[in-house]
Amino acid sequence: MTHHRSDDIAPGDILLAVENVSLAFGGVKAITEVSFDIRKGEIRAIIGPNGAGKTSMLNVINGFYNPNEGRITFAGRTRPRMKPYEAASQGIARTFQNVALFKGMSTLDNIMAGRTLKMRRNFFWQALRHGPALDEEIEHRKFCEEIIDFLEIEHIRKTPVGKLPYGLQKRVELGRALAMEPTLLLLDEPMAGMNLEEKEDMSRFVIDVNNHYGTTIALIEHDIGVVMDLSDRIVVLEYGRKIADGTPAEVKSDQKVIDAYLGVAH
Amino acid sequence: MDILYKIFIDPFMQMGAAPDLLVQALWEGLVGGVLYALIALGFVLIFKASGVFNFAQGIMMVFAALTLVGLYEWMARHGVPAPAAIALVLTIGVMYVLAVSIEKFVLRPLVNQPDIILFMATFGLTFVLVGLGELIFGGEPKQMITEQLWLPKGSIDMKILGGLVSLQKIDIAAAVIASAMVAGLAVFFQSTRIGRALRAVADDHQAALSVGISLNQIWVIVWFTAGIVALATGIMWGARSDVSFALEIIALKALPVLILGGFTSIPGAIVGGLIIGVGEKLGEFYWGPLLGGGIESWLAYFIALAFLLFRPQGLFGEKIIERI
Amino acid sequence: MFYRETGQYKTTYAADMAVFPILQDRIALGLMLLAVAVGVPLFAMLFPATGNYFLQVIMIPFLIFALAAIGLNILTGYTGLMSLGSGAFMGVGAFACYKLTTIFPDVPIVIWVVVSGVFSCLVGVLFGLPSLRIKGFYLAVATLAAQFFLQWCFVRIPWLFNYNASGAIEVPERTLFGLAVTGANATPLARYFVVLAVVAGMTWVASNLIHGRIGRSWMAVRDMDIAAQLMGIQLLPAKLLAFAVSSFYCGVAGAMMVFFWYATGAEPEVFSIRQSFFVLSMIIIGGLGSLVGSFFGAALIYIMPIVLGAIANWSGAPISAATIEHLRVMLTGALIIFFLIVEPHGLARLWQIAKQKLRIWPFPY
Amino acid sequence: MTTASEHSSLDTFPKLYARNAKLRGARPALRFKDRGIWQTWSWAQSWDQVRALALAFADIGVGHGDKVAIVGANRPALYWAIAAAQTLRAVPVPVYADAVADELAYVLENADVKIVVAQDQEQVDKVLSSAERLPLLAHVVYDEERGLEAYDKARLTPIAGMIERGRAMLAKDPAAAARIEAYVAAGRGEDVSIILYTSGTTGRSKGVVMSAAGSVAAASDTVAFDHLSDNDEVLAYLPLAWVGDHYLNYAQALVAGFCMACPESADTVQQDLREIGPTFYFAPPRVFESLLTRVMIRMEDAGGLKKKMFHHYIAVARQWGEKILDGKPAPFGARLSYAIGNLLVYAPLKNALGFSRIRTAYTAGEAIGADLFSFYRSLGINLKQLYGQTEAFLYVTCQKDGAVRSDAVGPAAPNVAIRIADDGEVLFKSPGRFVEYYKDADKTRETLTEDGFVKTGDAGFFDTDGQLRIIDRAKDVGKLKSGAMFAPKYIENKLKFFPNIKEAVAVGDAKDFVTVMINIELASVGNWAERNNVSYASYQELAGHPRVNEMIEKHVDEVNRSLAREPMMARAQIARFLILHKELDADDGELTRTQKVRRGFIAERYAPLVNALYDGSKNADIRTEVTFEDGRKGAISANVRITDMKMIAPEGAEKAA
Repeated sequence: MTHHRSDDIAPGDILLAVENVSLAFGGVKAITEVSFDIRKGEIRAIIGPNGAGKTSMLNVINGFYNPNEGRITFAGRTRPRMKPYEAASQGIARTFQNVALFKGMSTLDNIMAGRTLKMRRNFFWQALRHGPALDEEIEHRKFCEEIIDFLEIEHIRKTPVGKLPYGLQKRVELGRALAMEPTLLLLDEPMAGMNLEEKEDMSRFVIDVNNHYGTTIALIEHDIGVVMDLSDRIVVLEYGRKIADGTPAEVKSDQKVIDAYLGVAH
Repeated sequence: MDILYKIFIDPFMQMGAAPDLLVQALWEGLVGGVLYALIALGFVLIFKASGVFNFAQGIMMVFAALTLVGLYEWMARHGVPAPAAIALVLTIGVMYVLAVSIEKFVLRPLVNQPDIILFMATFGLTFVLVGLGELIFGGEPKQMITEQLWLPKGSIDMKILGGLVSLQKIDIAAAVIASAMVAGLAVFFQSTRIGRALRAVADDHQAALSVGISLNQIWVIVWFTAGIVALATGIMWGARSDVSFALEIIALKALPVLILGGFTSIPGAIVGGLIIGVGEKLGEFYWGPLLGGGIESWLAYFIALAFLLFRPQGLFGEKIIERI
Repeated sequence: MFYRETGQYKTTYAADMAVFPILQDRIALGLMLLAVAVGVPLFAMLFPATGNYFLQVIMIPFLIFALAAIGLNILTGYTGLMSLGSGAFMGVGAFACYKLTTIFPDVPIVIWVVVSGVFSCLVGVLFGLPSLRIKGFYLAVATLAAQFFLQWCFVRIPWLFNYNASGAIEVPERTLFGLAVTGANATPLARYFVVLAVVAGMTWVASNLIHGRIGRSWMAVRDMDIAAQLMGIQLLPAKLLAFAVSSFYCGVAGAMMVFFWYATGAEPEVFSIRQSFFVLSMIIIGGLGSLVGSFFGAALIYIMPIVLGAIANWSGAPISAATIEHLRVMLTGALIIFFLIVEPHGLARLWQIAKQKLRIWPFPY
Repeated sequence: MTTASEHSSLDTFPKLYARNAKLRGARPALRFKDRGIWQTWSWAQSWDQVRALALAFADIGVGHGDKVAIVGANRPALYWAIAAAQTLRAVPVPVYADAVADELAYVLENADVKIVVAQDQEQVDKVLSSAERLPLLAHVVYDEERGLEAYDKARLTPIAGMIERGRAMLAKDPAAAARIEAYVAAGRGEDVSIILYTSGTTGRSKGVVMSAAGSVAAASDTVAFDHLSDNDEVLAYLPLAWVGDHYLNYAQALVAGFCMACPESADTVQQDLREIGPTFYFAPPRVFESLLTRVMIRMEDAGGLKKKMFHHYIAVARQWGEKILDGKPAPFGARLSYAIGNLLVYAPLKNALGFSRIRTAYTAGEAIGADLFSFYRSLGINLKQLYGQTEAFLYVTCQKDGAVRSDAVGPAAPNVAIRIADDGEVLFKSPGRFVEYYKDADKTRETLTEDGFVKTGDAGFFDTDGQLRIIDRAKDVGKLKSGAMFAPKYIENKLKFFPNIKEAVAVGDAKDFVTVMINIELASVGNWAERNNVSYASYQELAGHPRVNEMIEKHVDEVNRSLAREPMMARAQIARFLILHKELDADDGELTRTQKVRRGFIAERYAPLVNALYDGSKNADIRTEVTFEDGRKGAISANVRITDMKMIAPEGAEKAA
């Protein structure tokens, strides 16, 4: 599949920089002065016990929450406030902890929805659904079919996602995110509630996405084993603070981490 | 320029010029507000307990009032002694039957359906009650049996601020009864077992079951209570105007009240009711003429709407933090 | 059972993405169109008495209500925005059309019908603005503001009804290709053809919108607005567009209701909140988020009572028209509840299920 | 279709390809369900692909006589590879995609393969894993990139890329096109067209060498016989390496110019079949059988009324369907109710199965049960039998429309000569007759008679109406100690006609009596178990269940009765049987890739059971190695029950008495 990228960041360079970001709901502090970066082309994991502020971190990155302090630089642009759809248009896609698919639509339509930003035909053509509008529709359908083939979900192409088993829904959601041709892909517990086999499949897909599309991936995951295998570097959060940051090996041997997390049975 | 004057200066000049009229307007507004609040109360009760947005609350009020009057007239015609009292009792009975059948035929089959579906159902319920009411009692307006129910008639005129302010006795009664009712409900909720159960249901159904009351019972109770409230409201409104399906439209005014007060807060309903009542009255009184009158038909909604844009969660509703 | 899908394979995406990918469906649709465009008119010409009654009392209003239902369905069914104001938006269309055609009598009425849709579209967008901050029931209430305010305008602004003493719209006679299509002299057949053409065309457009990018973003907003935003869908534009299209359809329906159904005139009362409820109940029973459902709903809610009335009269039972009317209302309510219980997704879903059964016949699944 | 004059000039497949591209360039040649739609190539486009690929092949040194192995599922690219190889007068060697690495390696080695065209990562891995055994292997060409990104691309080339390169050549210099024409023109009828490896029922598989002219001639005959034209359409779902696919789809398509559709994947075949709706269809009996089983199971869950209607009209069909199909007289009433049945049941059913458009369907490879056979025919499907062999390039006999029976395989196919040897073995001589077994002169000599007839190894005889009846493998036909004739296959087939029995292995040659080992059909028995709330966790548990045993016992008894009715077989009734604890599996070498039981192998693998069957014991312990999908090995052990049967007195005897 051909991939067009606008940003000129070389692989290995910093794609996203989070600089002492803090976030609070009313009085409750969700994130406190956390800083880390994500390099182009890497698989970056964010781990930590429940309520460590992992999901909040993702929500800050894709503009769903706005940090009370600190700044976020993405693709060289530092932004004060940003709306989620702006994050989307800058190439940040994301999946959710508890699948957030469009229940009333088919697998294909869900993935097609991921192409919305790339579709240009105006209302008039849409109303006719002929000529340019149809051509555009077809062109994007082709793109989505590549993803469907890639994720091996041909057999459920036209099934309403509501009817699908959980594991497949997660896969469709990944497909929907991929349809956006993201520069940065945020995965919130992509393997939560999956059996071993499904986890293996999903990890394979995550790696393939990273290889095949060169997509930078930041993921939250509870299964330590999976995280260690998948990711190039890991950030560890606890109570909204960063307690460690480094390669799987480094993190594994970090005493604070062991106490805070690995020590505790999950 | 002139129009701006008319809108922003003139009305207040008038208020200053004739404070007695202002008092009069405020009073009427307050009473109207109290009654709005009562209807809203019915919504809140049901919404708290069963999460159902009961669109039929308004028509329940009309239906109750019609039943009362209808029964009374029938018995009066057949020379039954003390028809009013009996009619009142019977009507309460009818409201109970209504509550039971709603629970049995509407809520129970639709349990665990999304809110929107339940809302639609109460919407259907509205049609049923309208049809039924018109079928039994006919479409034409009826006189509320005010004095038969020992409600005062006439008005008290008093000299205030160099003008005559006349308070309809019925309005005073309405205010009193309404407050009594609210107080009663408050007590009911705070200090009775069932009341606590109802509050529990509002937050989570398991909790309610642990109190040892089945959901179905609770729903019956709630809808019955709402029915009583509807009846009272119906009597009051009926006494002020006639008893007719036009009231249904008035009852819809309870919706803006809810928006102000929030769907789940009883005090909210009351405060909201008063705000709407007063605001509407003043608007009608001082600004209405500018627009050729009749603006009370929509003013309430606009007040609520304007308000909503600043506090989407209402007066007393707590801030919604969207979690993903 | 009647489906023969074997051999109906798709070699192009265009064919695969067609609205009716199955041959038998296309045939059925064709026959249906043939019936309403040729069959019904023929019938009306052969038996003018019953025929005209049928057109005037059944077909014309049915089509108009179906159009209004489609409009509301786009807003409530596809975008998930509750509205209780559709009656008023129909009114805007009607009054706009009235003003336009009385100010510019020479412009073909059909054009004004469409343009009047544009007016109600603008009003709709205006009242749609709050939908950014307000959701669910709150929004439903907000739309009531529109309903009552507009209703008030219809009554209080005499300019709207050209200061007629009656306070009502008095439909002037207008011709199309030299044939009277509105006013007292317009034959039901002439009016039927106009209505049919407009409704068919607009249904086609609606289905195009729904099956494309726009429809998907509407449904995305409906199903999971948070995710929709992260897809790059901006909520306000999407919602406003839904409001615009929806009230455009309602407006056109309203205009046609006055000009091609009542044909002579209409009171503002026509566009009261009851009308809103009426249309809303159509899409509930027909099926939220389904075009064909809009037609089913219109048919059931509007035609069923007429049939009942007819039966009552025909049976000669001593039932007054009023009683029938009351029964009708009750029945409508009962039906709504009944359908919500048996199939919350309305007739459209039942239709789907039946179709599926036929496709896999003789197998049960 | 193809006139005699054409025959002489069009004696290779590339020539036919070129002709089709010229004659019917715009008509569809290949379809492939991919990316959600049926991607389609016209004959002209398809031929362009082939030419391009041929040039690219030539580029990497493929030439006359080189062997090009094709491993994978039915994909246009792989069919193009076959044609491209043939264009260069190289020899395509298709290999079964489900062959385990070792089997694959054997074939590649034995065939001196120079280039392998593999479908995907899975196949590529298999090839590379045994690369050191293949000194001649120069290149591996693959179709699907997925998962191969990280591989060392030195000897690994994407087929798409090659086709691109070829197209470029064709585009920029006209000489390239001319070169192709030269290659095609150079093609000779006696060229080796393809080497098909038979999954031999015994021992290693051998490469059957086909000549170009022979193949074309054979295909032309059957195309004419079944009136196939370029309006026909087939679904190419049979194993690419099997003669059936190469003949029925590839060869006949080229001759008749019809369109060949490739399914999206193995598990969507049913769906794809339904979409395409082929007009010419082949399936081995077991496919029809499992299909019927599934139909009946699904109908079990239908509503009472519908079920009644279904069975009523199926009954009607069984009574009149075949007569009406064969144009025999039937009363008006019957025709009427059949017409209604067709509206309510047959047509929808055929539609649901994807059989609506079938003009001609064949089944072969195994004997087919009369009920099963007539079920499909009674629906109005023109299902016929043929008898064929790889060595014949398929057709030996085939049934004419209207003259169809379940217990015979029809008269000799066009231009085929058949002779029954004294020992009852069937011999034939056909246009498509194979040239030799690759690098195995002895075997070739064994198989051919000096006057050029092929020994089929099957025992059979011609029936009164001139149709051939196959009893069994000639070498398998044995004698009991009593001297009674023992035809294991014959008995096994009778058993297998019961839906509940999947496989059966009969033993008895040179023994006192006949015994069988039985595999139950999980689908139908499982369904039965559910309805009779018999709970089970595994195949093994179900197979061991006493009530299942009773059920099978009844079936065996029925078989004995029917045997008793046949003078030749009456004395070879089943004395004892057991139900195997595991399903016979090709991965364990118990079945051939075409799902034929390898009796000899099984006999030694299950020796303990066989002994138990004859030493009179009531049950026996067995422990067997098994291979799982992913290639891991494991062992399962079980204790199986042995049941004694009572013999039925031969009917003849009764009559005599």
